Amino acid sequence: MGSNMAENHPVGFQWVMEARERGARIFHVDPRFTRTSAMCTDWIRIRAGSDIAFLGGVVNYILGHERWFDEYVKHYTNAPVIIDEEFQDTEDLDGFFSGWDPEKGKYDVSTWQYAGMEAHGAAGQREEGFEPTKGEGSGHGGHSGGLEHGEPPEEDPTLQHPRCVFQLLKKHFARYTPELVAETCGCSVEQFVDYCEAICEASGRERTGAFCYAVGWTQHTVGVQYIRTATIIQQLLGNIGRPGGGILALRGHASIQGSTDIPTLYNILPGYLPMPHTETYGDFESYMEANTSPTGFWGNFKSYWVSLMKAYFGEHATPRNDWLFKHLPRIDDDNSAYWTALQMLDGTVKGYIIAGENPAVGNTNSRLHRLALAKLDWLVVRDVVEIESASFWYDSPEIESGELVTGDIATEVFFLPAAAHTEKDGSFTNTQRLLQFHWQATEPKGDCRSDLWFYFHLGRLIKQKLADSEEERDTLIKALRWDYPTHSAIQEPDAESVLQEVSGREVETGVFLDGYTSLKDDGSTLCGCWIYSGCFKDGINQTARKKPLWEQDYVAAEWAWAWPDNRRLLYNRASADPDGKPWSERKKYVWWDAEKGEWTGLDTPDFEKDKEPGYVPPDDAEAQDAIAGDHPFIMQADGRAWLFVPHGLEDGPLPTHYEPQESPFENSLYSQRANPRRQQFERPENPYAAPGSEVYPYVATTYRLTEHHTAGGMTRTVPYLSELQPAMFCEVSPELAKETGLEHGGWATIYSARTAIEARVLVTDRIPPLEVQGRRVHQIGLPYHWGTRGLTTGDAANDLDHIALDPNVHIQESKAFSVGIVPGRRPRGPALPRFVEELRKRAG
Amino acid sequence: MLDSYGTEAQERVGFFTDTSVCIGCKACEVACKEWNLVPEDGLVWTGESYDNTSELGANTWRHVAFVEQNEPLHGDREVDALRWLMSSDVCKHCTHAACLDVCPTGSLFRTEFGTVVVQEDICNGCGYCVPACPFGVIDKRHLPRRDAPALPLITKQEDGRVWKCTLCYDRLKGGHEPACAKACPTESIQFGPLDDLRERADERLAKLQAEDWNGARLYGRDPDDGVGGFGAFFLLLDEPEVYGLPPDPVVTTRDLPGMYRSAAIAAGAVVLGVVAAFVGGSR
Amino acid sequence: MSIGDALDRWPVFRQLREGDPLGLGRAARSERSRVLKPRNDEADHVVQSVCPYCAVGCGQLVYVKGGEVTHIEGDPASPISRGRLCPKGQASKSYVQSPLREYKVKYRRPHATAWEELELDEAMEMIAQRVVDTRAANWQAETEKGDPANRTLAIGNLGGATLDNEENYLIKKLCFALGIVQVENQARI
Amino acid sequence: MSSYYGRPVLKEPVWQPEIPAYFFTGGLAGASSVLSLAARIGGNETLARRSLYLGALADLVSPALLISDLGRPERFLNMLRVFKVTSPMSVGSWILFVSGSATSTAALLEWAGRLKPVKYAAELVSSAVGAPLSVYTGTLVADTAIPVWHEARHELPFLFGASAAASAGAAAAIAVPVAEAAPARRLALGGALVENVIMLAMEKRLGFVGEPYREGEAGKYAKAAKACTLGGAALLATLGRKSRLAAAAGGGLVLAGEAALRWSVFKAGFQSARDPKYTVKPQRDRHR
Repeated sequence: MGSNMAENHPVGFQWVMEARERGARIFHVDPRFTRTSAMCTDWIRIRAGSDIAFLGGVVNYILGHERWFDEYVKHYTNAPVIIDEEFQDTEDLDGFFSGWDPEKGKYDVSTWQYAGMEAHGAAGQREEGFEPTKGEGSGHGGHSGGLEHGEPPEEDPTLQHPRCVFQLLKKHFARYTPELVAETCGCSVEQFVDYCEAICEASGRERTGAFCYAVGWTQHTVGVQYIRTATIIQQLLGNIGRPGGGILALRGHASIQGSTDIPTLYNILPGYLPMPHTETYGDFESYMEANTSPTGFWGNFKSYWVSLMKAYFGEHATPRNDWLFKHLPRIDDDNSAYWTALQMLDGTVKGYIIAGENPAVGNTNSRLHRLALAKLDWLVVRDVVEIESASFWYDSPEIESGELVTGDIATEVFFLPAAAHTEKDGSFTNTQRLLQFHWQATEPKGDCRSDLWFYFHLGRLIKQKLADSEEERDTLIKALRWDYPTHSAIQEPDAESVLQEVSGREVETGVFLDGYTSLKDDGSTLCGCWIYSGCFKDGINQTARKKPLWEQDYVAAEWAWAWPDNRRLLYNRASADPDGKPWSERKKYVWWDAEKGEWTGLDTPDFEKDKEPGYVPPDDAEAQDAIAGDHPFIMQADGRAWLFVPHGLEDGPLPTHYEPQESPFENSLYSQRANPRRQQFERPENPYAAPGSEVYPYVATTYRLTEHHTAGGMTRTVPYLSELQPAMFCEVSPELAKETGLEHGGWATIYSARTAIEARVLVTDRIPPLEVQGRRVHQIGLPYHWGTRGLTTGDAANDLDHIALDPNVHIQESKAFSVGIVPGRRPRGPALPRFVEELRKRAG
Repeated sequence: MLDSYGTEAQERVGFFTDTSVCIGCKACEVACKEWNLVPEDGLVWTGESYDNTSELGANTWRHVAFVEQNEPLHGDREVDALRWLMSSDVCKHCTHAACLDVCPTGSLFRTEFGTVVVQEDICNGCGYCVPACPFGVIDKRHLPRRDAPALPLITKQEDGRVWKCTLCYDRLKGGHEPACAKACPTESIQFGPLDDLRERADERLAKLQAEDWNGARLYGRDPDDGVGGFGAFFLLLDEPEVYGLPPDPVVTTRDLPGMYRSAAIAAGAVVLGVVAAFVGGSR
Repeated sequence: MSIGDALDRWPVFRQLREGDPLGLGRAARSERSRVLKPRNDEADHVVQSVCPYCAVGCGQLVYVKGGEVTHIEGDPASPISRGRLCPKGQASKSYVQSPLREYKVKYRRPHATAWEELELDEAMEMIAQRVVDTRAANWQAETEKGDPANRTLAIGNLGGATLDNEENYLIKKLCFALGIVQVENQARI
Repeated sequence: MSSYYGRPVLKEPVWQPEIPAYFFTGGLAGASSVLSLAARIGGNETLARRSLYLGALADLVSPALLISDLGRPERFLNMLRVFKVTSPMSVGSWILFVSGSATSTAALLEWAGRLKPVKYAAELVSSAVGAPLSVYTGTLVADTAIPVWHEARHELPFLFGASAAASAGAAAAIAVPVAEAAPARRLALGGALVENVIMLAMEKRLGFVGEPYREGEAGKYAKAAKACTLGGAALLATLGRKSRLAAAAGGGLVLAGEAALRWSVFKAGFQSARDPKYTVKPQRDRHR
C-alpha cells in the first residue's frame, strides 16, 4: 500500500515476485491499477487519502475476530499498559483527542501518558517544542516520570482493564467496520474481508507478513499516522523483528535514508540527535536532561552527543565549555524546506544553495517555489544538468505568463556543474539501512566537482575569511575541524577520511571505534554519527565490503555494512519467543544459546549479547540495563513496541481517519473533517480549495513512472529514458472522459486552486471511478516528472498541488488533492493566471 | 546446423521470455541500447498504454508490449477484473530464418551459437531481409551514418544498413549473457541453452495451468512449427496477435523449391513465347 | 595479398571448402565477426559502484577505458540486486554522458537576461563571500523573546538525498558551524 | 480479429522506386536477349541487333538502379561475396552479373563488328540467362513474408515473365521498322494478353489475401496497367502494323503499362504488409 513497487523499485520487486511464485498472496491496495497491481495476486482499489480507514478496519477485524498473536502482543508491545485516566479518545471527543488547544492549534499530550509516569520517546521525534507538561522543565521526554527499571507502573497482563492500551485500541477502532471501510474507501466489503483474512493468516509462529509502503503513505497531512496504523497491525500480528515481517519503507533516492541518518534536515543532527531549540532548552544541562532517557539505549545520549561535538570541534569542545553548547545554533518549531520557501517569498531568506534537487519541479506547489527563488539575492545550484531551478529566471511558466519578468528578477544565480556518482568516492545508505561504498571510476571533466569538493572548499574559504574574526558568532566556524586530506589535481577531499570521522575514533590514539557501545561521554572519543559508529571498524572500510552473494548465506552480512552494528533486521530479538527460542524452525533468525549464554543467529542480535531472556532489571538500572530480557524494542524506554504512542507524536497517540486537506467528502467518522493538527499555509500563492468545491470535483494523485526519476533531472536528460515516456500525460477513466469530453490521445487542461497545467490524455480502465459515501468519485492520475527543460518537456504536475503538511515530519500532501479537468490545451501567456483566477472566483 | 563450425560450434542458446512475470519496466530495452549502442528512436507519445516504443525495428531490438484487458488474470473472478499484459519482444532467432536465407551478401549468418546475426561490416542495405521476416523484426536504419564514408561518389549519408538483435554476439563470445537477460529484474527474460529453456518453459506452463492462469501458452517453442522453432520463444497469456505477433509464422523459403520450379517453368514459357512470336514469320 | 589468398578468403570458395555449401554459417562469417570481443573484456579497469537512482541500492559494475566510462551493468555479486538493473539504472552511462550535461560554471548577474561564463575558482570565492556577508548582515544572536538563537535565517541549503553520506556530513557540519539551520533535503519532500 | 493497436505484424519493404524500375528494366533486358537470339536464328538481323542493344542498355541501367537503392551503395560488390541458392536475390545478382557481362560484350562486339565467335558465345550466354532474368524478380518478391506476394509465388514469375516479354516486344516494335517488327508486335500482344489473364487468375485464386492488388495505389496502377497494356497491344496489332508512329505509340503504351504493372505489384506488397489482417487472418484460419 502507498507504494508502486514494481514501477519504482523494479529490482527490489524481484523478491516480491519470488514470494508470489512460492505461493504468497500479494495485495496491492491503490487508487490505480499499476504495473504493481498487474503483478500482484490481488488488487483492491481505494480512494487516495483513505488508507487509515482501510487499515483501521484491519485493526478492528483482528481485534474483533481474535486474530492477534497473543504471546507477542502481551510480551513485546505496550498492550497491557494502563493509560492516564484523563485520556479521552476521538470516539469521545468527535475527532479530537484530549488535550487539544484550539488557540494554539496543538495538543497538550499530558493525558496521553502511561498512568503514573511519562514514557520517553524514540529517536528523532523530540525536536518539536510542545508545551511543558506536568511541571517538567522540558517537554522532550520526561525522565523523571518514573520508568522504574524500564517497566510501566501499571499493567494488566490480562488485557481487560478498560484503560489498558489494548482496550483503548479496541474502542478506538470499533467503528471501522468492513461496511464503513467500503463506504469510505470505495472498495467492496468482500474484497476487504478477503484481505483481512489473508493478512491474519500471515501471522503466528510459522508465518509472517510484510507491508511495503512509500510516499503514497507519507505524503499526506496524516502521513505518519498512516504508517502508525500499519505498525499497529504488525504488532498485533507479531510481524516486527522477524524474517519475512516488518513494514518496509521503499525510499525513492539513492541515499535518502543516509540523508536522514546523517541529516541534511533542519531538526536533527547525525544519528537523530535533536537540534537545540530556541525556547525549549536553556543550557547544556537541561538539554542533556531532556534528551537522555533513563532507560533504553537513549540512556547513552550524552556519549553520542559529546562524541559528535568532538568530531565537529575537536579540542575546542571541552567539558569546561559544555562542549560549546552555548554557541550552538537553535531552531524554531518549523524551519523546514516549505517554511524556508515561504520565508523566501517574504524576503527574509536571501541566499540559497541547492545541491542535487529541483524544487521548481519536484516540490508541491512548485509555482510558489519558482516565485520564491525569484525573490532571493543569490542562489547556487549544483547539478549535472541545468535544471529548472537554475533556469527559472528565463524559462519558467511564470515568465511565459508575464507574472515574472527576467529583467526584474534580482537573483544572482551560480550554476556549478556537479560530478556524477561514477566520478567520486562515497557511500549511499539504501532503503535497508545498508551503507554501500561506491568507488570513483573516472575523473570529473571541466568544472564538474563532487559536492564533497564544493562544501569542503567552500568551508575552507569561509574559514580563511573569518580566521581573524573576533565576533562571537564566528566561534564555531573557527573551532570547526576541517582538515580532510585531498588528492588528485583538483584537490578532491578524501571521502574515506570523512567516513572515518563518521565512524569514530579515540581522540588520543586515533584508534578506530568498534561501534556505538564504545562511545564515551568524557570527550575521549569522537564520532560523526553514533548509529554509523563502527562502519570503519579496524580501519577497514566496512561499507566497501563486496563479498559475493554466492559466498554467504541469505542474510549476506558481509556485503556492505548496515547500521547499527551491521544489523540487517532491527529488533530481531523479537524473532525469538519470550524464552529466547525461535518462534518456529521455519522462521528462526536470532535466538538465545543457553549453553554459551549468548544471543546468536543468522544476524547480529539486536540485543545485548549476554542478556538472558529471563533478565529482570534491578531497581536502580539505567539505560539498556533497565530493559528486561523479554523486551526486544531496546530503543524504547520500556523496551516494547508501542501500539499506543504516549509520546512523540503531534497529532494523536492512535491513528485516526481524517480526510485530506482538499477532499470532496466529509469524514465518515467524525465531524472533524481533516487532521486538526496539520500545518496549513493559506496565502495568495498557496490557496486551498474549499472542501467539496464543485469547481474542483475530482481527486488527483501524483506519482512516478518506472522510466523517470522524480523531477526528471536525471532522466529527462537521458535519450534512452526520454523515448520511453516522452510526454506528460494524465490518466482518466473512460467514464470521466465521456463525462468531460476528453479524447484519448488528445489534450486536457487540469486545474486546481493554484494553477492549471496541460497533459496528454490517456484514457484507461486502470483508474476506475469509486463509490464513496453513496456518490461516484473520479480520480485523475498525474505523473510529476516533467518541466520546461530536458529532451522531453511538459507541464509540472506539482504546479497543481498545495502546501499543507503533516505536523510530525512536515511532509506535504501531494497524494490527494482536488482538481477539475477540461479538454484542450491550457491558456497561454497572461490568459493562464486569468483562467485560474476566474475558476477560483467561481469556487468562491 | 552448426556442423560447419566443427570444434568451434557451441551449444545452441536462446531466450525464453516468460511474460507472466514481466513487470513492464523496459530495462531490457535500455540494457540492449546501452550495450549495443543502438540510437534513440524518436520521442513520440503514442497513448498506447505505456508503450511508446511501438515495435521492433532497426533502433529497437527489445520492445515491451503493453495490453490492458478487462479480464481476470486467473480464474473467472468478476470484481475488478483487469489485467495488464506486458511482454518483451525480440528477434526470434528462428531455426529456419528467412532473413538469413534471403540475405544475398552473407551479412546475415548463423553463428557458432546457433543465433542469427547481421554483420554490420558486410551488410550493404539491400533490404531483402526486411519483408522476408515473418515477424517484422529486422529493419533498415535511416539515421545519419556514424562511420566515415568510404567512396565519396556513391556514398549515402544515412546508415542504410539493417539491424536487429544479435543476441549480444560479442558478449556471448566473451562468455557473458546478453544484456537484456542480465538486466531483467524478474527473470522474465531467461537466457540459456535452448534445450534447457524448453524444459523450463514446459514446467512453467504446467504450473500456470495448474494455477488457473487464463490464456497461458507457449509460443515458438515447438521445433515443428513453420520456422522450425524459435531460438527466442515466449510464454504468452493470450493469442499471439494480441501482442502483435503472427499466430502461425512460416519461413518463406520453405516454399522456395516450388517457387524455383515455377520460375523455371515461367522462364521456359518466356522462351517458348518468344519462339512462338516467330511463328508466322520472322519479319 | 596474392590472388590465391584473396580467393581463399572469398566466401564463395569457403562455402565449398568449409562444409557450408549454402553459405549460411561459417563461410559467411567475416573476419571482424571471427575476432569480435565484448568491450567489457577490453576495459582498463572495472569499478564496483552503486546505482544513483532509487534507494534499493543495486550494485553496478562501471567499465572504464581511456578515462571514459564504456559501459555500466549490474553487479552479479550484489545480494540486493543479483546483477539486475531497472531501466534507469541500466541507463546510468547515458546519464553520466547525457548530451545535456554541463561542464562549465554558468553565472547570471542580477537582472541579466543571459548566462555568462565564470571561472570555477572565482565562483567559489564569490559564493564564499556571499555566505559570509549575508550571514553577517542577518545574524540572529537571540530571538525576539530573548532566547539564544546563534543563527542566520537568511541562508538555506537544500539537497542531500542523492548525495553521498560523506557529502551530507560535510553539509550539516559546515552549516551547523555557520549557524545556517535551514538545511533540508528530499526526505521531507 | 485482434491486433496490437492495429499495428502491422510485418515490416513494409524498404525498397525505393528503383526496385520496381529494375523489375521493369531487368525483365526488358532478359526478354530482349532471348528475343535477339531468336531473331538472329530466324534471320531477322535488324530485330536481333536492336533487341541486343536494347537488352544491353537495360542491362546497364539495371545494376545502376540496384546500387542506387542500396543503403550502402559502396558495398555493391558484396552481392558477389557469396552464392546462396536460398536467396533469389543472390541467384539473381549472379544472373544479372553474367547477363550484364555477356550482353554488353555481345553488344560491344556487334557494334564493333569484330570477334564474331566470341560475340556468338556471348549472345548464347546472354539469352540463356535472359529468360531467368526476366522471371526471377517475381520469385524474389514472392520469397518474402508479405502475403500478397508470397501467396502469389506461383503466378508472379509468369506474370513478370509475360510482362517482360511484352516489354521486350513493345520496345523492339518501337525500335524496329514496322516491316521487320512483326515478331516483336506478336510478342508484345501475346505477352500483354497472357499477363492480364494471369493477373485475373491470380486475383481470383488469392481472394482475400489478394485484396491489396485491387485497392489503393496498387489498384489504381493495376487498372492503368490493364488499360495501357491492352490498349497498346491493340494499337500495335492494328495500326501498328502499318504506321511506325502508331507502333511507337502502341509500344510506348505497352511499356508504360508494364511499368505500371510492376509498380502496382510493388505497392500491393506495402499495402499487404501495412494491414495486420492480411498477415493474421490467413494464419489464424490455417492454424485452426
